[in-house]
Amino acid sequence: MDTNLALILVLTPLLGFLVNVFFGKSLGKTASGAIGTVAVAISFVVSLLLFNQITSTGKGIQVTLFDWIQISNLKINLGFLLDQLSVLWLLFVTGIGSLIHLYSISYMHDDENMHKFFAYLNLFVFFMITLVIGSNLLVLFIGWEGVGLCSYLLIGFWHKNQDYNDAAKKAFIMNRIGDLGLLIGMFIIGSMFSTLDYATLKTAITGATNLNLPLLSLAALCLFIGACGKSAQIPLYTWLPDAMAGPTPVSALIHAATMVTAGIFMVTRLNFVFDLAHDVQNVIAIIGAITSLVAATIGLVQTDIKKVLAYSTVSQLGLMFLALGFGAYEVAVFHVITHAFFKACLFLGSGSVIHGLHGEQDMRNMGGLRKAMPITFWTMLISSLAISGVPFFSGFFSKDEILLTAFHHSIPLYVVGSVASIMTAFYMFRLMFLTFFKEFRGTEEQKHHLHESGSLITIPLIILAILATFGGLISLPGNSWLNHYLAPLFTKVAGEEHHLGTTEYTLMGVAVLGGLLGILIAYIKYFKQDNFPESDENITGLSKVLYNKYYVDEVYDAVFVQPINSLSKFFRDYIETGLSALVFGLGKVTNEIAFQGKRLQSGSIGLYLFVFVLGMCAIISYIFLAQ
Amino acid sequence: MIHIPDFAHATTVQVIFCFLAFITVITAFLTIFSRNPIHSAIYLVICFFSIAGHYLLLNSQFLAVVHIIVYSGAIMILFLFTIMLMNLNEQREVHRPRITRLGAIVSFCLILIVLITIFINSKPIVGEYDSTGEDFQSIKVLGKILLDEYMVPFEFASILLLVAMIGTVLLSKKEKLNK
Amino acid sequence: MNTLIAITGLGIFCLLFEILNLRKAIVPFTILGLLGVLAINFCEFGMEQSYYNNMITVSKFSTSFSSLFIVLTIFLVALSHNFYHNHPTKISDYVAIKVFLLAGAVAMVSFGNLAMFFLGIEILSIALYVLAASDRLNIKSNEAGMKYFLMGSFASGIILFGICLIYGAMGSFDISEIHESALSAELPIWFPIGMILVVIGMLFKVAAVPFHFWAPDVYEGSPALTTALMSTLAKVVAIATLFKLVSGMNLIASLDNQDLLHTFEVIVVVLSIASMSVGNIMALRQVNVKRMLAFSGISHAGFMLMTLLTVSASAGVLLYYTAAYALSGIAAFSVILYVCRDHDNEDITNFHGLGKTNPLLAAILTGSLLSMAGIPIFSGFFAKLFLFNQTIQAGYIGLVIVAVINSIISVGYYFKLILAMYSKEPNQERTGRPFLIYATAVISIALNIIIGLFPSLVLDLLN
Amino acid sequence: MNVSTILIILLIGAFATYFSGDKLASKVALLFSLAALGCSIVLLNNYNAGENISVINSWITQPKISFALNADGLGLAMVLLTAALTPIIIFSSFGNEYKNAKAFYGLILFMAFAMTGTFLASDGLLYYIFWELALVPIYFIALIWGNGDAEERRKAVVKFFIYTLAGSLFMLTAFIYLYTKAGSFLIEDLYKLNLSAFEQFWIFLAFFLAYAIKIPIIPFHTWQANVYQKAPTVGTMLLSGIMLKMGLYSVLRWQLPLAPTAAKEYMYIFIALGIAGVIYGSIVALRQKDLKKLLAYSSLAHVGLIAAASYTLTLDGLRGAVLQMIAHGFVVVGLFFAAEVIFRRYETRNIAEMGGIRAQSPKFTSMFLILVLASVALPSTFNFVGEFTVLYSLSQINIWFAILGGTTIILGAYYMLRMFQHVMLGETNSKAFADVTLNEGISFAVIIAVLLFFGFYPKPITDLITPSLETILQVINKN
Amino acid sequence: MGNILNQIGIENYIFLSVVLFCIGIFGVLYRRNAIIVFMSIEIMLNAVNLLFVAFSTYHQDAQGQVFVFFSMAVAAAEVAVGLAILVSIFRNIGSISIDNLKNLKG
Repeated sequence: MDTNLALILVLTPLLGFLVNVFFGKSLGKTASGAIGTVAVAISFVVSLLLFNQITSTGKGIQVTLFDWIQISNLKINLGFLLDQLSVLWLLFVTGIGSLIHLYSISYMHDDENMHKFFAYLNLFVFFMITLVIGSNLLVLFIGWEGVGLCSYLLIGFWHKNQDYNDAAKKAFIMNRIGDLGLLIGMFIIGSMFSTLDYATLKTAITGATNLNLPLLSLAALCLFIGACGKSAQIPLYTWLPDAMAGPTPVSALIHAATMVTAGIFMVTRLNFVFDLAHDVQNVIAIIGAITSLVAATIGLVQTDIKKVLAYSTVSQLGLMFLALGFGAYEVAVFHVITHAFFKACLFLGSGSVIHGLHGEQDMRNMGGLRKAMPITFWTMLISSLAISGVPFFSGFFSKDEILLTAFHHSIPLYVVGSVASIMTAFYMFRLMFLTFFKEFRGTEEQKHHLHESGSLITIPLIILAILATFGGLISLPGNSWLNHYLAPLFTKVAGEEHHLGTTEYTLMGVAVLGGLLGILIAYIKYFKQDNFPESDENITGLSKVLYNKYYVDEVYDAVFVQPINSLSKFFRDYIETGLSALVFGLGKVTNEIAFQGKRLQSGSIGLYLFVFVLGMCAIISYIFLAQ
Repeated sequence: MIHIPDFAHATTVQVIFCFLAFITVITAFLTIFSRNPIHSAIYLVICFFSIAGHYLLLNSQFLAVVHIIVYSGAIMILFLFTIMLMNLNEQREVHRPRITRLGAIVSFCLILIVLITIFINSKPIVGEYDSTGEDFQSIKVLGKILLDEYMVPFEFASILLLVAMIGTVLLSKKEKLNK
Repeated sequence: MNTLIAITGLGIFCLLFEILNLRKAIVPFTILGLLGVLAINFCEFGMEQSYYNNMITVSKFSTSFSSLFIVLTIFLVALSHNFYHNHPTKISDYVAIKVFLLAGAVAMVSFGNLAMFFLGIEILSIALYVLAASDRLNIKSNEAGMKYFLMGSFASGIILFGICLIYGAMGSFDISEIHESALSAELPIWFPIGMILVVIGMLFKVAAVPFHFWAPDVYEGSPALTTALMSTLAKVVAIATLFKLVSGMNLIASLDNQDLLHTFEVIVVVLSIASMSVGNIMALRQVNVKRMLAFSGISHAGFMLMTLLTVSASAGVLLYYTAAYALSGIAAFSVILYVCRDHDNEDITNFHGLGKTNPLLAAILTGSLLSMAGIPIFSGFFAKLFLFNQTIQAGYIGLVIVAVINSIISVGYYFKLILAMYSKEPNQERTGRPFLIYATAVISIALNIIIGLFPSLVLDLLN
Repeated sequence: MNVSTILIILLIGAFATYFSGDKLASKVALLFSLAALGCSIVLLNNYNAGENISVINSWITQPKISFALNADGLGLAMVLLTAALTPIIIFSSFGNEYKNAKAFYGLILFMAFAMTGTFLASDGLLYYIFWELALVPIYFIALIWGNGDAEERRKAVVKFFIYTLAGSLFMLTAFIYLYTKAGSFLIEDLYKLNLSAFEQFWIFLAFFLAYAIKIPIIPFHTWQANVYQKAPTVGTMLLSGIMLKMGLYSVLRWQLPLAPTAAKEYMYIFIALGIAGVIYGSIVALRQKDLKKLLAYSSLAHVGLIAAASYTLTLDGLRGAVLQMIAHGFVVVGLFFAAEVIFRRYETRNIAEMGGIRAQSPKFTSMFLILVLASVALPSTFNFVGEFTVLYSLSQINIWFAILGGTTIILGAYYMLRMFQHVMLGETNSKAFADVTLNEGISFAVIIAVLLFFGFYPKPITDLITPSLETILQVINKN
Repeated sequence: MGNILNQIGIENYIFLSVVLFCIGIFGVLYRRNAIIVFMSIEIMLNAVNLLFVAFSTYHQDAQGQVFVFFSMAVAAAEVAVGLAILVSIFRNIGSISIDNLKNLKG
């Protein structure tokens, strides 16, 4: 029964993918969209069933299908583990997934390759589910790389534009750098414990007496590198903003709500490993904090609506890692969930805007859309409030918990996190003001066509806005359902809840004030003062640095890409030809000897006989006179 | 070691041997150095006669006679005939590079020195040369050996001559070309 | 002995046929006759016997090599039909000379007395001088004949001198007597010197470095069929005779007795390496196919010389090697004869596009070249294998490595010809499918492959 | 029924194809190759049922050489690879018109015959003979039916031939030397030898030269790219799909067990060489303008990794190497076929002249992409199974080997995706590109099916090869 | 009558022969006139013949002398064939200098 359920869960999206790939074109756009959506919806229903089962029994379900890879000391099954964590992830993956599928039916309706879009989305869901429910690291890795592939396919969905293809390629390769880390981490763990299975691993680690801690830390570090790649942390974050080249639903689903949280999932999954590696945890926290700050500063000046959201995503992910670094896995998970709601909503909203403006993404050419697109405006406003940490929206609770945790562990990191939060509030409302208020700054043509999007687009927005508002309820401070639910996963005392004392309330207040401050600045700057961002060439000073993302892409290009390319050229033009010439050279030398030899063969009998006699003398004298 | 003849007490045989050897070597050299092929041929004939003298000295009269007939007679006539036929008597050799001569002299010296050294180094033959007293080189004995023991080679030599004959004919025969 | 008599008789019959005006029957009759001789020869196999005061000694060695010679002669006579098409009046002479040459060859491997050896080698040589010069209006042929003659008689002189010294040491020309007294303690130095001189003379005949200079010039200048004869039959005869001289007169043991063996082996190794290397390297830049095969022959001589290091065990290997080499040579030359019949040279350009115009012949030439290069299933590979095996067992691993490097170089020029046949466009029409040439080519390459697949057939004859 | 049946089928097939005439040749060849495939599957069945399918007959008495074919799991796996790829390769060529097709297809079957023999032979000399025999057909295939400038092709092909022959002749010398020690060429007898470390070193080196050139391992690879580029695609497929596996297989079967001490002592050097090949090949592949050359260098990188794994002398390493050999065999054949499909339509292999194909031929794009992804070892493809095992085994030797070797998954993705982008994506190409035909599609589909199936379920192959690899390891570790 | 070698010594015959043989070699190398070269070869053969006879006396054995007959036969045959070739060359190029025979080389 469980096996069947798990298989239905996994295979339905795959089936959707196959149907769409092979028959999508002939089925027509609506049908293929419907198939895609239904496939994910079925998975969602199954997830609900499983959720029900888990909450009632409290035990995870282990499903083993068959042996997959055999290695001398470790045997890897293709199996699934359905426990609290995975089912939780399943719920929002398939849930938000269904919504975004629904949204896409309308959004992508004008695209000739719509069936492919749905095929890829389904494939993505398939891999994401595999990632989440895999019972060991290697099955996770299937999903891990699989979602990377889908990300590649979907970023480069409009394949005629080579810039988009470049972005897709970049995403894939950066992910792969992380994947190598993940693989190495797996190798170390595999050789240490002879298993990659979560359950066995957990018993092995918790039961072990004298662990090789440095080695385990190394493994944890490697795993974290993997997480960095997938969840866009420094130094591997640059792919995510570029990934906005893909259609907006993709950005919402993959690059905001689900795939990028895989790193957090993996770290949470292996919490028992990371708990033992304190140095690595510190590294995670620091990197998370820095990422969130850096991304937030860049987000301050971006003018592309999706870029702003992308940097916001990176920043939020950084916050989650900050939490992970302190061992507060449940906090990070909580933020993952709330973030999935409001960020998906924001992306879909921005998609709605872009859709309404026929592809315009530059906020400098927007403005005043509030009236034309009220539903979009309101849902986005709610989500912006949520992300800014305005009280009683979901983001308020989750972000606050992270900052609280940070405060308890490290004041500097708390400061960094808080600054990032303030900035978040600022740039989010900068976005809101630039987009929805004032007068429309686009062309007349666009203005003429302004309209609210269709119901297939607005319904998901509304649902997500509701979730963004009330999502915080699952883990209220002091009475957290989530913490209890996740407790069986963690070795440490399940979610040491912060007692709500004065400090906590003070900090809450500071956070709220910070958020409001950000909003206020944005209000003054972009609503009151009627500023709006300069065109590209007029940006100067610090803004220019920020606008150009600290020139990180350029630095990477100069430090890694260009050297490899020139090395490649050097190898191709010199080493290869040199080696080749060496081999040919042997032949040439022999040939040259032959050429000289031909001159000795002069045709003169005298010479021939002379050599004859000399040879004879040499032989005779060597044999008889040598002694 | 080289057995140096004691000239003061040289026996007749020794004197004859030295004389003949001298003639042989000198005429052989002259054969090579003569500009005129006819002269060369004449010197060669003298050389052959001196060799026949050696044969006589070694008491093999039949062989000496045959030698004179074959070499001085047949072969030399063949040479002379050819020289006449080609009208070569006054032909000067065209440019003969010094390097060739040098090479020839070097190899001559070399091979001579090597061979002589080896034979000098070899164990000398000591004691008397045995003389069985039996007749071993009269025509009678030779005939017996040649036609009895060495019958097969004798017959086989005929094939050799046959081949040479066919060959010579083949090389000189004119034919109608029916191309 | 019967073989020798039969061959001689056959030669005389050839001459008679000319007189009786039965020219057309000469080639078929000779082939049939030679097949008969082959049968006679087979009957003698296994009978160790000596004839006429030990003038001829029939042994396994002599009969098996004789069979090889006879087979080769059959092929060469078969090829004569087309080759001498324009010389109807001379065909009997040509065929007769070849048959007598065979007689000389057989005498050289079955001699029991140095007189027979000397006469045999002279018959062979004189026949070859004549054949080399036989295209009398062609200056190249004349030159080839002259060069071969001059150097050949020079070498004969040295062989004769060697025989003389052997006689001086032994007082006999008889092989078995020499074999016995070769080990005596009071042996004068004349014997090894004489033997070395004889060996040098034979090295000239097999065209080993540094006595090889005649070979390319003579091969190039001679009529193609004569070149075929020289590069197959003559070379095989010479090396077999050399082997028989060294083994039959107990040279190795005798040298060992006098502490000269080591230096002799050094000489053999050096000459073998030199021959292989010079032959292969020089062949690289040749454009004339006959000349190229001459150098290839020199290198193969180098390979065959390796058998002299393991005289006691390698008779079978030598037989196998020579058979493989000669059969592939015959196959190659029959194709060359076909391709170059209307040309006055044998340049590689003549072979352009043969793969397209005559795929069968091209395949045969390819096969024979692959065999010479030592690519498996062709017997050339096994020949090299057995040879290397034998030599490594004797401890000369360095020599084998040099030989291996040489094999690699040799591929370079063998493949030049293959490339010309397959990757260039045909530059001429090639008409006519002369039966005898095709048959010879096919049969010889088939024999080559057969002894490749079943090496024991040949190898076990002498083991 | 024993393993010689496959050989007989292929050999008869080669001749039958040649005599069937130009028109029928391709079909006859396909038929016989399928027969060989069927036969090998039946044999696999029999083998699994415990039947003895080996052959041993004495062939040459002095020196003692036997006609010995032994099919253990490893050998059978490689035979199956050959038997499965040959029909695919033949079938993939149906879209081309070849001059003198009878000879062409005959040579292909003959080559399959020789390669199968190499995988089966258990007598050193027989093995060597098959090894060399495989070289001759590919020489002619590349020479006569190749493409590009004739003079350059000639140069490249001759270089290839001489180079590989050079290597293998040293191997022959080593074999003969072993024979003088063992008195037999049979592999069991050779395994029993106890050679001194010095002897082993030289023998190891002689074998290494042969295999390093064939595989190829840097710096002996210079023949590869040119030959791959110049050969007709069928030839390239044969070379890259099967022939270079001959080298890798031989490392496992012959080189390591015959010189175990040397193998252990110099292990690190050879692993490092293999890994250097990975990095070097990947980097050079980045800047290739010719599609087939790029694939050639990618192949260099992949086999470098396999070779490195083979030299680890661990069960994982050997097993991973074999798995990866098979996976790489399929994927590389598929990739070269994709290059050929493009060539059939555009008459070019220059990447710069391609691009924008995706819009015109979605099916082809998908298949090509799957192959590209398999080549970069995306999990769920067979290549991942192999690569994971290989990297794991390397990590057990030294973690740095795994890290450096693992760069292949980054660099591989880089050059493959870059290639894919420039070949397939971008603005729709002005030249029309017809989507894959049914025949082409079938070839792709079969390859992809194999890759995906074994990607999830490699157990049958693992079970097949593991016992024989264990035997080999026992020989290696006997003292 | 005793053995004549008692008065002369076999060594002297050997030396004489060697000198004569070397003169023959020298002639072959030194001269370019084919006829003279032939003559030099004859000198070489005669040197050997002389030694044969000396050895024959030394061993008191007739076989050496018999061999001289064969040697003579060979010499005669060689000269016949050689001169035939020479004549045909002379007819073609009008010269008998072996320096003119350099068409085949390389």
